[in-house]
Amino acid sequence: MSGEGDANVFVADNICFGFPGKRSVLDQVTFALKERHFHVLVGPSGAGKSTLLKLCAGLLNAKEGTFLLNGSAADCSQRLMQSVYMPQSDTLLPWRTVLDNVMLTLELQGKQSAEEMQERAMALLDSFGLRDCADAYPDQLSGGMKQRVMFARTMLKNVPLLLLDEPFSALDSLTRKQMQRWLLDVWQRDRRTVLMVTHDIDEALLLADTVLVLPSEPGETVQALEVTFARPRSFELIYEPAFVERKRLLEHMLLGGDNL
Amino acid sequence: MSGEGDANVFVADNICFGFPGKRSVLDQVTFALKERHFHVLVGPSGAGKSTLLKLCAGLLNAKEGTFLLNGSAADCSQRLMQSVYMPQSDTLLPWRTVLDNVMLTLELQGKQSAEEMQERAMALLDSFGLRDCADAYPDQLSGGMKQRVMFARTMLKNVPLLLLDEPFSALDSLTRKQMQRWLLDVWQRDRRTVLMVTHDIDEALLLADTVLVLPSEPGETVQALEVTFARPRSFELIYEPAFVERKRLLEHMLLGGDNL
Amino acid sequence: MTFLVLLAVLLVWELMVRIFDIAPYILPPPSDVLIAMWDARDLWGQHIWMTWSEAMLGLAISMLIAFLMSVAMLRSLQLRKALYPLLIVSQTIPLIAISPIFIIWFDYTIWSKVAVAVLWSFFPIVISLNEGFRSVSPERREMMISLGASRLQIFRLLEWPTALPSFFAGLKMAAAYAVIGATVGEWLGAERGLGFFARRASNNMQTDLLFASVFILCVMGLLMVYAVKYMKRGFVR
Amino acid sequence: MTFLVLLAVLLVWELMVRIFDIAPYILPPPSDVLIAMWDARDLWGQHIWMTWSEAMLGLAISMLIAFLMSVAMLRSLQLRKALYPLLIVSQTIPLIAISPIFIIWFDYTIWSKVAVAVLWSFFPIVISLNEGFRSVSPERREMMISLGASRLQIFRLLEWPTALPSFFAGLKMAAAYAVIGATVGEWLGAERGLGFFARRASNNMQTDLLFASVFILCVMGLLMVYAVKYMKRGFVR
Amino acid sequence: GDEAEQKSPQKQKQLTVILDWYPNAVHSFLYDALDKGYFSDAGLDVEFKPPADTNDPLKLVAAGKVKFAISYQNQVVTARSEDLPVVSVAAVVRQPLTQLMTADNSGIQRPRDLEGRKVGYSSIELYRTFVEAMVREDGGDPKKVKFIDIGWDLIPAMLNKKVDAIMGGFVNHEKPIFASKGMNINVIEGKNYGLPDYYELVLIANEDTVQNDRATVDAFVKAMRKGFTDMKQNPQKSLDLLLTKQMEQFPLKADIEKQSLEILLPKMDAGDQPYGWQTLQSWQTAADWMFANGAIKKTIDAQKAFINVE
Ligand SMILES: Nc1ncnc2c1ncn2[C@@H]1O[C@H](COP(=O)(O)OP(=O)(O)OP(=O)(O)O)[C@@H](O)[C@H]1O
Ligand SMILES: Nc1ncnc2c1ncn2[C@@H]1O[C@H](COP(=O)(O)OP(=O)(O)OP(=O)(O)O)[C@@H](O)[C@H]1O
Ligand SMILES: [Mg+2]
Ligand SMILES: [Mg+2]
Repeated sequence: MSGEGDANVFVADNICFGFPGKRSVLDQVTFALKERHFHVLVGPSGAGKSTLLKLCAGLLNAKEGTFLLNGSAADCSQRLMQSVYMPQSDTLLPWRTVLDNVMLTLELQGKQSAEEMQERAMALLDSFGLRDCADAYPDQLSGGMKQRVMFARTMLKNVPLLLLDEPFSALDSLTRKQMQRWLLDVWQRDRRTVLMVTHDIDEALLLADTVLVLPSEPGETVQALEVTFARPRSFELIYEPAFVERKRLLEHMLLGGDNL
Repeated sequence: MSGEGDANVFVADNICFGFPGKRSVLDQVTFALKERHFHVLVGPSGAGKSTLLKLCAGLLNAKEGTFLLNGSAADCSQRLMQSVYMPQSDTLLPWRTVLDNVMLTLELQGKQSAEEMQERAMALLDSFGLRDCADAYPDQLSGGMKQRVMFARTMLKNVPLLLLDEPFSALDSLTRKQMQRWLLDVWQRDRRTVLMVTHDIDEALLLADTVLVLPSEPGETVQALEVTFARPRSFELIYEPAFVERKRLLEHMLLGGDNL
Repeated sequence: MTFLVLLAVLLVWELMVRIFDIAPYILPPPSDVLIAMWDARDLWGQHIWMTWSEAMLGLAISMLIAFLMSVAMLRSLQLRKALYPLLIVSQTIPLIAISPIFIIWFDYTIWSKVAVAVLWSFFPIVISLNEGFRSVSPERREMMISLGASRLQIFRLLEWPTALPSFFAGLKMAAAYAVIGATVGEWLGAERGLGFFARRASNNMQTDLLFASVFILCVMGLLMVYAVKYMKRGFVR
Repeated sequence: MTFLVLLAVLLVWELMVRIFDIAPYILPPPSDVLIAMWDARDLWGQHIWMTWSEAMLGLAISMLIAFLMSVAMLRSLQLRKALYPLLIVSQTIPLIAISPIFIIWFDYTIWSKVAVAVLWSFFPIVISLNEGFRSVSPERREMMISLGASRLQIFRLLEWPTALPSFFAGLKMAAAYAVIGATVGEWLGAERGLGFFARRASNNMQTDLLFASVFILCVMGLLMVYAVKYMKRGFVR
Repeated sequence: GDEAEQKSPQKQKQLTVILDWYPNAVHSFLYDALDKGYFSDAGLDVEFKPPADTNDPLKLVAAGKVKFAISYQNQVVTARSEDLPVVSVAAVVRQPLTQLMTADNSGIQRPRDLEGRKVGYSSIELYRTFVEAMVREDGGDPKKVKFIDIGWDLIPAMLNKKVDAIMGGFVNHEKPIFASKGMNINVIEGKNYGLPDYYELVLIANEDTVQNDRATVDAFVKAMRKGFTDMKQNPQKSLDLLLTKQMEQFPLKADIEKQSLEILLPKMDAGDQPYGWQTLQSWQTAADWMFANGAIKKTIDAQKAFINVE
């Protein structure tokens, strides 16, 4: 985890944001994403994690502060171009089959022929274990499968920054583990910069190079916890004392030092 | 965890179920719930956990097999009377305030005066840390708070068997831990029999006396894992080697011996 | 806003009539209409009151009928399948065929006009209410059952509140239809009402008076629709 | 099912007429109506074709207008606020006031009837479509934007498909209204069509023929509504 | 004798009369009679009602729902041929009011000029039959005339030259209105081209009423007659009465109604005979003509279609 990979590819500098007519949600949020690193964002519910991701994605405009992409300020449209955001809720289009839902990304780019698109989408579905349900409609899928399809759709946008809002929250532990492993595999292959929200501490520590802790009260600083376990990581890692120790540390950071 | 508390208060005996026009979901499912014990049901997504809970709650009729309540066969209406089911999804009524949503349970019983109901509901909200948002509407709450309100509403039905379908799945880890702790507290106070579905292995082991593992394929047997850590349990438990060992065992049961 | 838009429409109309020199017996300029309206100021009261009463009674009865029908349709799929074609048929029967029946049943009383208003306005309410009832989530229903709710309680506490926004959406349409329905009903023989007035004005080619009654009808329709909108605020969050 | 229900209604009607000895010039028994319909079998073709054409053209134009209006209302809150009162007003204007204008614009061609059919049928489509467009979830929109969708793509791939079920719900109502609208339109001047025929039969005291044309109108309305339902299956999952 | 018996107000017989149209000049004598108490003197508590847009009045009389209605001789013939039990008890207007109207400057002077032109008529098939017969009588080819049923918008259709002639307008109502809008109208009278000189408006009752409640029919027609006599003597007074009464509901135009009444009076007056007197010849001619021209499918017994009140 050193060398060229350590450059700050994306920086949020003193970002402030509040919804109209509401008190501030994010206040002077500052953090940096390192190139090709896996970042996990944790924080209490309502802390503004989703809001922060939308800001990074260029879907919202920060009230104050700047975003830097590769060192230069990036406005909304630049951020939109260079990143992809996967929302927290179910955003599959119910009138499209799984294959068509995944192909949506390619359709929107509109550079490829139908066959090419289909091929690429099928290949991805395959690696997600979704080949069999390519022709199914979303309402025929379990919550877990839906999330996987959404994930596939997002991955197809070929951008350096992935912003994932709790992609695995609807998965059962089995599939979740498979997906975590798969994500690690894929990510290790092309190493895009990832900022992912999760509520699962095991997941955070298993996947992350850096865990960012968003404070519950706007104004406090974002804390970062480096996770230096060697990659590739095995799932047995979570049973090791070093991991358990990190977990205790992170949970205490999250709970603000107070042990409940 | 011994003595009178070990009687089988609720038994599912060879339960079979399938939705009309679909292949069987549950096949010959057999398990027993011990009086005043905390049971956690885990299993892959789509295994039929929610369906099983609805069957136990008397919301669905088993195709084959019988349910026994305190040793005698219990039909749907008897199960409905003696248990309460809390669905997986958001079932708050958006046009009612938090207080009114919680009071719904008491209203449906219809035995109390409005003041009494209000008092009881407020007391419960208080112990859930929801006093401040008693007059808020569900759409003004975070996902976590919603789940807590739903939980409160369910708890107010005074029956011996609680059937909880992933009550904490929408909570962030902080609130989740608070809620787990709170649930343990409440449960230790009145010790109702609980059958709760979860995807979180830590949560399962922390809360349960018995973890039931529902197999992914209908027909295989439901495995039970006794969890014998002393109560009251501290949250530091999860960092202890004995706990980590149990966790490894349970995860391997879930994954069917295959370590991914 | 509404007021400004309508004002703008009147202005454009006035200009169009003057620029293209449209004959006043076809489309009088709004200024003429307003003058005619003012000249006949003593007359409007009774006509407005009559049409208003017909429309309101019609709307009330429509709500009742629509409520009963859609509850029946909610309770039984068979009934829904049976009632649905009758609903459509009720909307494709020309008044000319049933007007003698209405008069025989309701005589020359207000009720024959109310009946027409009902015929015109109950349909959108049934359709919307039916859709509203069908949007109740099965999970919520399960929750209610498990908490021990009776069928009536499920209706009162879950199904009805869920359908309420749809109900108001249908009611808004129905409010407009009740007004025009009452007006048309007045052609069944009436001595009062804005439809009666409009028809007489038309027959006597007093186009300014005709449009004066049309203005009032439009305002009445708008008021009713906005009243429903306002009412909705009190009921639906 | 529909067929059985209608058959049952006809049977009850026949019995009622016979039991209560209702005069055939008020309400003829269905048997008489069917006989009259059969006797006039050579006449129906042209009238059905005419009314059918008017209704279909009206419905097509209604869809177009409703589409344009609701897209405009989707794009701009200002426009929605401006158009909404005009929509309501359009439904409260009695035909009697605008029929001379329609005749001047469209003469006695098919288009004056089509115009009336449009006036009657575009309203429910606009209302439903508008509601459909407003039900697009913000998360889906964000997802589309983040995946790089243009405004047009968002409309084509997200907003329009989301609104489609509502569109068809509105279209179903509109289909019934287009038929009755065309019929009423024929009273503005026509030499053909079921509305024309009904009025003619009524003036000739041929109540059985009047109801024969009503039967055909009802069947036409039902066919159109069921056609919409069937079409919907092809478009909406 | 009858009258004296029925004078006590307790025994007033309530009855509804449906007019042929909203109250206008032609009804002046009825309101006159009402105002002067001729009906209540005869023991009748009369209420006048405007009609529905259709032929509902005829049907309602036939169904026994109302006692009397003002209808049209032709419609009575049609109704009787369709077995509706209605009988005419008085001729209210003795000559046709519905006449073929063309614009003065249209160049149409006689029926055959209509060849190749557009004739609008008001939904009543008989009007079309009338015009066809007139054209034929005048040596033209009715097939070359283009007919359009123009519903209720007769005047706008003419004013905007959407049609070249209209059939269905009344000489006492539409004609003065045309004049007031600045259009001079040429009226081509049907009787000059072979049409029967029928009664435009008649008072009708149910067959049952005529047979079993003749006293009421007689009482009503006699009271009506008194009203007509008064109106004939002082038309302006009768008209003013009507206009003031109508003022509460709808402001009729006095000048139009005045012209209307002037045209109507000679067409209502039965001359030597009592007002409302009908002749078998008129009914026979109308029925024969209609049957011959296909306006009714089966002929009627003209004798049974009317009665006269002495
Ligand atoms: N569209 C919106 N309009 C107004 N307020 C909003 C909107 N979206 C979110 N909020 C508010 O902003 C705050 C942050 O919300 P956000 O969804 O970003 O939290 P989160 O950390 O993602 O929570 P969770 O873990 O539950 O997903 C909350 O208080 C929420 O109520
Ligand atoms: N109402 C229904 N009609 C038809 N099939 C259903 C219905 N509800 C559930 N199923 C099917 O039954 C199976 C079991 O569903 P169930 O919801 O019980 O699974 P689960 O174990 O609770 O999954 P999860 O962990 O995702 O909640 C699934 O294959 C599902 O598709
Ligand atoms: Mg979030
Ligand atoms: Mg489930």
